[in-house]
Amino acid sequence: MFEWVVEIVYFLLSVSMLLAFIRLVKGPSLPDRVVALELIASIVAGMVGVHAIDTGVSAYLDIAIVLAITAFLAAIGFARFIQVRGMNDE
Amino acid sequence: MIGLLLAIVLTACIAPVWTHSWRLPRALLALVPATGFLYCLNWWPAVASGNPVLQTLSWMPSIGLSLSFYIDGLSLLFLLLVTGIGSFIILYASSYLKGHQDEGRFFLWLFLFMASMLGLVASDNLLALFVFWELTSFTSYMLIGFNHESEKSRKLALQGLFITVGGGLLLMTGFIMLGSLTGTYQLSEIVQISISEQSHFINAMLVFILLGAFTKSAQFPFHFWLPNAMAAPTPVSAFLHSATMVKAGVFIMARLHPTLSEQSVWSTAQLWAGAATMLLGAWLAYMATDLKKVLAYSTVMALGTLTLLLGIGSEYALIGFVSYLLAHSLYKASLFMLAGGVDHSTGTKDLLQLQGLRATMPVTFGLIIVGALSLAGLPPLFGFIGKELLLEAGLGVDGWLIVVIVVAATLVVGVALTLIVKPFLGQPVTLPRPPHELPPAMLAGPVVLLTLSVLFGLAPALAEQGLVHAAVQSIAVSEQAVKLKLWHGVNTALLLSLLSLAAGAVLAFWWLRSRRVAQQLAKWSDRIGPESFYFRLMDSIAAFATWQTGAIQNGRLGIYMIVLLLATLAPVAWVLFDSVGFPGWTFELIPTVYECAMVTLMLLATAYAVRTRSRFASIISLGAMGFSVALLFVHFSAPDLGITQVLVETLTVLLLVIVLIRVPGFARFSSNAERLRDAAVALFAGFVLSWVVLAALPVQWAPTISEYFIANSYELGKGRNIVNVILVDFRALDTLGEIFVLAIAALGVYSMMKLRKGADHGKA
Amino acid sequence: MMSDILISVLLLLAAVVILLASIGLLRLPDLPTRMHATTKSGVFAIALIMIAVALYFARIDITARALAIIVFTFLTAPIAAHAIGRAGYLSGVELWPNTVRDDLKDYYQEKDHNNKDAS
Amino acid sequence: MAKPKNISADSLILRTATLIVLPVQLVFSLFLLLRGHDQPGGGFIGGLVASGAFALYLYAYGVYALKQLLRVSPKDLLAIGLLLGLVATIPSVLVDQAFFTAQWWEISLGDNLIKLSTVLVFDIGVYLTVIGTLVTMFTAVAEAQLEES
Amino acid sequence: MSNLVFLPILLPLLSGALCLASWRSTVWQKRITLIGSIAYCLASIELMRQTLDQGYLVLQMGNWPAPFGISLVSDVLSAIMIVLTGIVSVAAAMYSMASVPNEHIRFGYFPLLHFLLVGVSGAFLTGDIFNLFVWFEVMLLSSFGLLTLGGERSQMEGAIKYVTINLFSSAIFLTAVGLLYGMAGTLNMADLALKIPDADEDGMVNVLALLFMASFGIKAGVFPMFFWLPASYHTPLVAVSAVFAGLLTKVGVYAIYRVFSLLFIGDITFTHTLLLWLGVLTMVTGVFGAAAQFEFRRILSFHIISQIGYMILAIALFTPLALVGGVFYIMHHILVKTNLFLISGLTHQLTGTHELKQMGGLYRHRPWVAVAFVISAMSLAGLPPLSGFFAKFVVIKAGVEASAWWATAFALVVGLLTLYSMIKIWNEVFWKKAEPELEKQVTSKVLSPWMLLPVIMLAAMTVSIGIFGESLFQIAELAADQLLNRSGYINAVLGEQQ
Amino acid sequence: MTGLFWNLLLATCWVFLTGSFGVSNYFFGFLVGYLVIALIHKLVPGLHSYPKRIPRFFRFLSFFLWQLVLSNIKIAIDIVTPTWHMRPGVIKYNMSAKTDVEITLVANLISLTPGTLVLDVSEDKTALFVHAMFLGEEEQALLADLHELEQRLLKIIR
Amino acid sequence: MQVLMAIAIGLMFAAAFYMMLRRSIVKLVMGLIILSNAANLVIFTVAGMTRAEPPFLDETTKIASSGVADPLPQALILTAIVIAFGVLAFSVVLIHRAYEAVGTDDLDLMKDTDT
Ligand code: NA
Ligand code: NA
Repeated sequence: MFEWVVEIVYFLLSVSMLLAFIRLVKGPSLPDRVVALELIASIVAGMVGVHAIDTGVSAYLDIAIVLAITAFLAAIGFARFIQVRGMNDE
Repeated sequence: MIGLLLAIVLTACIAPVWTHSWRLPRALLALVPATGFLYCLNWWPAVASGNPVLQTLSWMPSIGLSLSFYIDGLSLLFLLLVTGIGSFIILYASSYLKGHQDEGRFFLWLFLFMASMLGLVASDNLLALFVFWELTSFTSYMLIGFNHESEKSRKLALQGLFITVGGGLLLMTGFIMLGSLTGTYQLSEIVQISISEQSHFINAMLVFILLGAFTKSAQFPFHFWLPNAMAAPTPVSAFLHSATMVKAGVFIMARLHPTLSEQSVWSTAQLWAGAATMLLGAWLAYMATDLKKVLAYSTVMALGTLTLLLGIGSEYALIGFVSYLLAHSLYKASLFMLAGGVDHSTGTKDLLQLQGLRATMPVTFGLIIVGALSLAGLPPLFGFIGKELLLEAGLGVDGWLIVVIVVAATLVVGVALTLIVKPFLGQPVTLPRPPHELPPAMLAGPVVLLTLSVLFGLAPALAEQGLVHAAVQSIAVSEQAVKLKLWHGVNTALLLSLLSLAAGAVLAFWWLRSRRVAQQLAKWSDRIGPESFYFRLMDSIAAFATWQTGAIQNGRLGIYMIVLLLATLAPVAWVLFDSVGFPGWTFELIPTVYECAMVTLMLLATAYAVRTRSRFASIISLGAMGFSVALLFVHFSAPDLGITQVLVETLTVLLLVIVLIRVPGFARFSSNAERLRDAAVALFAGFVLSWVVLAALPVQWAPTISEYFIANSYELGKGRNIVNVILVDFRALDTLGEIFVLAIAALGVYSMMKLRKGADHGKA
Repeated sequence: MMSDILISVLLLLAAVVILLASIGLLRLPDLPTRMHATTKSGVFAIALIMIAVALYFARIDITARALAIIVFTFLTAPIAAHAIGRAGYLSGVELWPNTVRDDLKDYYQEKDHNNKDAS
Repeated sequence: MAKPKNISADSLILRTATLIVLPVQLVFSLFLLLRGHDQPGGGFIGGLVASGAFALYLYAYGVYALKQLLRVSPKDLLAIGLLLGLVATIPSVLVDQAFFTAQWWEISLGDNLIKLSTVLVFDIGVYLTVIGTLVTMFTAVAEAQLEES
Repeated sequence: MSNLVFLPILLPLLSGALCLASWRSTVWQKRITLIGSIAYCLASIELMRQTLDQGYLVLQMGNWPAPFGISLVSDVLSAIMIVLTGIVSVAAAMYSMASVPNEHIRFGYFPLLHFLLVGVSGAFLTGDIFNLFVWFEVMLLSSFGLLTLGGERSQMEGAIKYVTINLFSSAIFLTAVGLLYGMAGTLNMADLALKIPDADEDGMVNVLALLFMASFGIKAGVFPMFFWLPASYHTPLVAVSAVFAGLLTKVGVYAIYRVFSLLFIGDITFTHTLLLWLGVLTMVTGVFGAAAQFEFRRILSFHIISQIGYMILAIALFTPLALVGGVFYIMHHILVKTNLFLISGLTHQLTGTHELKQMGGLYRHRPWVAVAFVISAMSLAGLPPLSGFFAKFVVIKAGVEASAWWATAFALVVGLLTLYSMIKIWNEVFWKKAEPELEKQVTSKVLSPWMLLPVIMLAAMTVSIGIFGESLFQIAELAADQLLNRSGYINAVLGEQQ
Repeated sequence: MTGLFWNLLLATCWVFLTGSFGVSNYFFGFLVGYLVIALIHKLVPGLHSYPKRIPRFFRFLSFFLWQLVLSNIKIAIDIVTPTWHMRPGVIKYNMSAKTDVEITLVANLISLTPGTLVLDVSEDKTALFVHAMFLGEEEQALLADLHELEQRLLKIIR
Repeated sequence: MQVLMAIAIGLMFAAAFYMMLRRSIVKLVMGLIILSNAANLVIFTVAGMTRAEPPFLDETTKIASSGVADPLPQALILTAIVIAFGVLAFSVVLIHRAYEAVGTDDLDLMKDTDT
């Protein structure tokens, strides 16, 4: 039963990721892209959790922990940049 | 022998101190070669009785190089000439260069040159001979370029060096081939062997050796460097032209005569080159108006003659060779010293200017007469004997040769008579400096050498028993019967000799009147002669170098990368195409939808990172790519990789952001065509690498060693995370290197950011 | 079995939440509204998945870890959201035209004005 | 809308939250370091997490505050890390084994057995080096840019 | 087990780390550097002694048996390279004492220098292909750091090319290692030698060979992949240039020697013929490149390329004599090239420029510098009896004996053109008359003994290699023997049971 | 007191993370926590005694989670329906939180609740600027909600 | 899967090389990032890909399951990732400084040292 659920969840998460990526591409502003990246990071963390269930290997959870406490740093970095330079790159 | 060499080298080394710090009389330095002369005379009895002296000192046995010496008649003749004439040259120079600021260096290089020449003629080992050969090229370069602050002087010195070293490289190749042919590098063994078989290998070898010898001995078409070597101070020219340097080429041909004379390539080439050089040298000598140039071209003529004689190779020829060599050394050294003296004294060496010196320089005049007559080959001088033998030998060959010889002889007679007549006779004229007689130190050499010239002419047996016979024996394959005589009776040779004298006198009479034509001809030949070829070659080297560097090292990184990519991957593609083929698709692991999605996302993110015009969009997109790679790692059982990838990704973004804040964004510099080209190259490279990976997938030559890690990770490494145990224990050295990589990167970043705008500190 | 169903439901729910978040991210008209969709839903979904993980393994250490993940996410996600939102706003991101009110704009303008007066 | 001027780039929320998150990150990084031998983690990963923590602090408080926080120069940290890494290679030589041969010492503490080893020392060296590296880089870049502006 | 093998890596690691730890004190860094480099030199000599004694010294790091752990192997070739590294490091250390500005020292000059030596030594000693990659990176990054230290415009421009191209090379290397592991399942080079089949069994062997050739070729500066070298070598501090010139490209050459004598010898007609032509093209393009230059260090840089060509030619011929020549060439080249760069520093110190056109008068005013230059330059041009002659002689002899006529012919021409460039320097820097202003400068400057001493030391070595070269020759012969006899290496690393 | 609290918290954290609940591990976690606090001790502002607050904490948690679910659903509905029901806007919220930690926690909680996002804090630290998705007519209700959330939180941490 | 990866790797390499051929220095850095990822993936792919069997030993039995993933390539990639990070950090700062020193981000204008 899990197999199916997990497959579906994988599928849905994959679709979500692609959608988020579309926003990343479309922008239009830099913060929009950063937000998309943050969502992708969240999805990755979720996927890792699903992996743990899928494989029964708890070690994967550590990746989720790492994501939880570091992935937001990228946003902080960009935020800094946006404040210094404005959100339009060029 | 080694002692002699060391003594001279030592003298060379102390010469600068001797002259500059101790300020001792320079003339005393001449005692060293004089002592060397006496030392060499020691060997005379043994050598004359047909027992060559052999000395051996190990040097580099692995490559067959030993510092061994083989002193037979030929060597001894040269040793005596070098030390003997060398002594007078030093004596002469001590006066000639008195007070010159670079006097010490001059003696340094002159003595080193002398030592090299001595080593060259005495070497038994071909390789050692070559070592000395190259040393003569180099030391003579330093001497020719003595007036190095003049650009012309530097240029001409380079010319001599370039040609002789170039020839030297060929000679080396020839020696290597000779060594592998005969199985030894010892001349004493090689001269016992006569190579008679024919092959391309041997022909190539002969050509190499001959080219080496021809360049050194200024044979046509390499003759032009020699007159240019006049840039050197007179003592050097005198030494270079008489007993050393240029004779080295002749020497090596004579040395190898017993071994190679049966090769028709060898003798024919010598015949032709010798004849051409002789004629050309004589002609140019007659055409020249610069006193030293005249002498230089006459040297070219003499070298051609010597080569020609070896090419003829008959009994007369060989004995003629040795006699001519000896005669030439004696008169040419003298003439040079005298001509240099005239130059020194009057401030000019232009024959057109010089006139009426008879009264002011009587001794010089007298000596010049003797020298010039020996050059012209008039009895009873030794030069006459050499010339007789030449004619005799020439008669032994085809008809055309004797014509050439007579024409050349005629021209030389014309030259010789001009040397006597033009500068010394007639009314005295105003010259750059008021002429005065030469000091004794400058006259001593000519006096002694020309005396010998007369002496050997009057009593040829003295020369024969002393030197010539033994020398001829070492050249000849068989015992030689010809004896040296001043008077052979009236024969064809004598008649031809008389003919040349008469015709030569006419030429000398015409000398002044022919000058305008001569200058015209000189200009014309400058344009098409081999020297202009040399200069064009040098120019084209420079031009080609500039073109090539501009084409290859063009400074454009994009082009570099294209070349690198194609150079790396095109051969790979060829091998794949040629011997691997396209692999079948292996689907042992069917990708799931999820995996496909991750790969797709990875590719999309990459593509967008490439396509976007915003560098921060690019960074973010690469972040997404990093996350999908991390997910792939996680999905395919590599959690540690996943964590690391995620962390590195995040920190990379942080770093990129903070650094790139101050760098402008992406700019589009390339045209569409360039982008298309780049895309094609990149796709080709990607395609090849894909192919490589695909082809590698099914290949498994051996099972992996990883079983060991899995089995022993806990047992021996005390850890359950096998990857970590590998990192910190099994392959800890990798990790050690890696943390140093990080530390280095940190240092690099630190210094780049912090050490800046410091003014130029001088990069020494 | 009960827990299996619960886990499945949680997972599916989480997936749907994230899917909605991504749709929202794509559809919503301006930066702040997009952030509403993503930040909280991401956190929420991760919480759901981690609860599922805790249930699945049913071991105290793993439950602790799952809890830690939830806590950490709750801790960090709003910081990021705040940072981006503030930076975006400060750098002048376009708001949706239908935005009804903007107190912050007034505040900034007033501050600008005051500062000019002061100097 | 024009970019407002005179608005501080610092955010109170970020600063305060950093104080809360930073210790958690550091503890977690140590945790990753120490149990990396058995579970995902290790010196690198731990060091990267700690570096992330310091980077956060840098972004929130600026480079001088970070230097004050660390007290030691990041280059010293780097040097200590490298030297620890090197030190780990040496003990084996003293007992006449090949360089880098792991040495284990077991210390019993009550009923608990604490395993100390050169491997651990090495991993700590890695950890410190990674931190030293990243902090050196970040502070260098940030300082240089501060000086510029 | 021989722990000695690790010392050439450990010592500079330690010196570097200690220098880093004492980054506040330039004096201590200098002390550590001098002591460290001398210790390295001594260790290298001991390593050579023991290697000659035992043939191979092997250390299984961490006591893990080969092929599972990382093996460090010192055969004669490695030991030669290590000794040369030791000599260069002492020379560079001494030269640095007086020539490197304090600012550079404060910003990591000495640690970077030591770490460069670490990378170089590691590459020479490792018996593991991935570990080789790691040492390459250590070396590369340190060279990046040294190259950019000082932050001048030219350095940055040069570094961008240097870095990009070398990173491309690293990526190819890493890819090749990955492929190799995927197919052979091992990383230990001795083990790989056993497991890689002949190329006619599997074309992938040649694919790998090509990838390694390209990667190492780039690092060695082989045609047409040398762009990075002339673009950058003339930009850093002279001491740095000298170390780069002496050691960096030679690591690439060494790797080619190692890999194309141990791993890829199954299809010599393909791989080594390719190498042959690469070698020829390298020497020709290099020497012409030099002919076009008028900047001291640029000329020297192009000559590095040209001489790499000779070394590649030697491995390509793959006869015992050729390998002897190649090894001898490497020995000679490292000493001479390092010295020429150091001399360029002296002349720069005296004249304030590296541009030949603006120099002059040094033969008259600085005869000893002139002598050192003449010795090194003529050695480079192959004038007997200096070291370069013997190196060139043996390679040419090997070419003749292998009937590689064209290659030999090119080698000869290149020798002559080398002379052309060296004379160009000689004419412009030494023989030409200095402008009055320059003359004043030249006569008034004082050269530090720290800078003169290594130059004289290296020049003396060049001369003595020529005069007392026989023993070196025998060592080169041993090295060549071992290279041709790979079972010795394999047995030494894996043990006799293999 | 504050130091002890943090120390214990970190130690607990450690124990949770390692997943091994022995005394020695707790002790070690204490040690690790001590080290970390030693590193940052100058920077952590005072915190009051904490044991009382556990029950409040759980009550608050359930409240918060409920809010979370509700507003998630609200946003979800808006996202999937084709037309927008939302009336977004930035509103100034005068808070009662005083210290930096209080402000931060309040702000974070508000940000975590779907539909509200803190954009900035006024410089005098009295007000938050909150971006709300459903502002429109419900302005007062929203402010009330925010207030309740804040009060519940402050009761725990004060 | 490995086939898919092989194709993807080729495309990644192509993207990396394309970026490295651009004249803008910033793109160069992006190219390097992609390049190192592609190289890592080569190792990962060629050495064999295994689903759901991470290379850990069981907590109690200390034995790995039979189909466990090959740990060695993972260790290699880990090393490569970290090295690539160091290199990248250096390169980023380098281009920053090059831009400052030369005053352009056009690589084709940075050829003083060659010609
Ligand atoms: Na495979
Ligand atoms: Na809606």
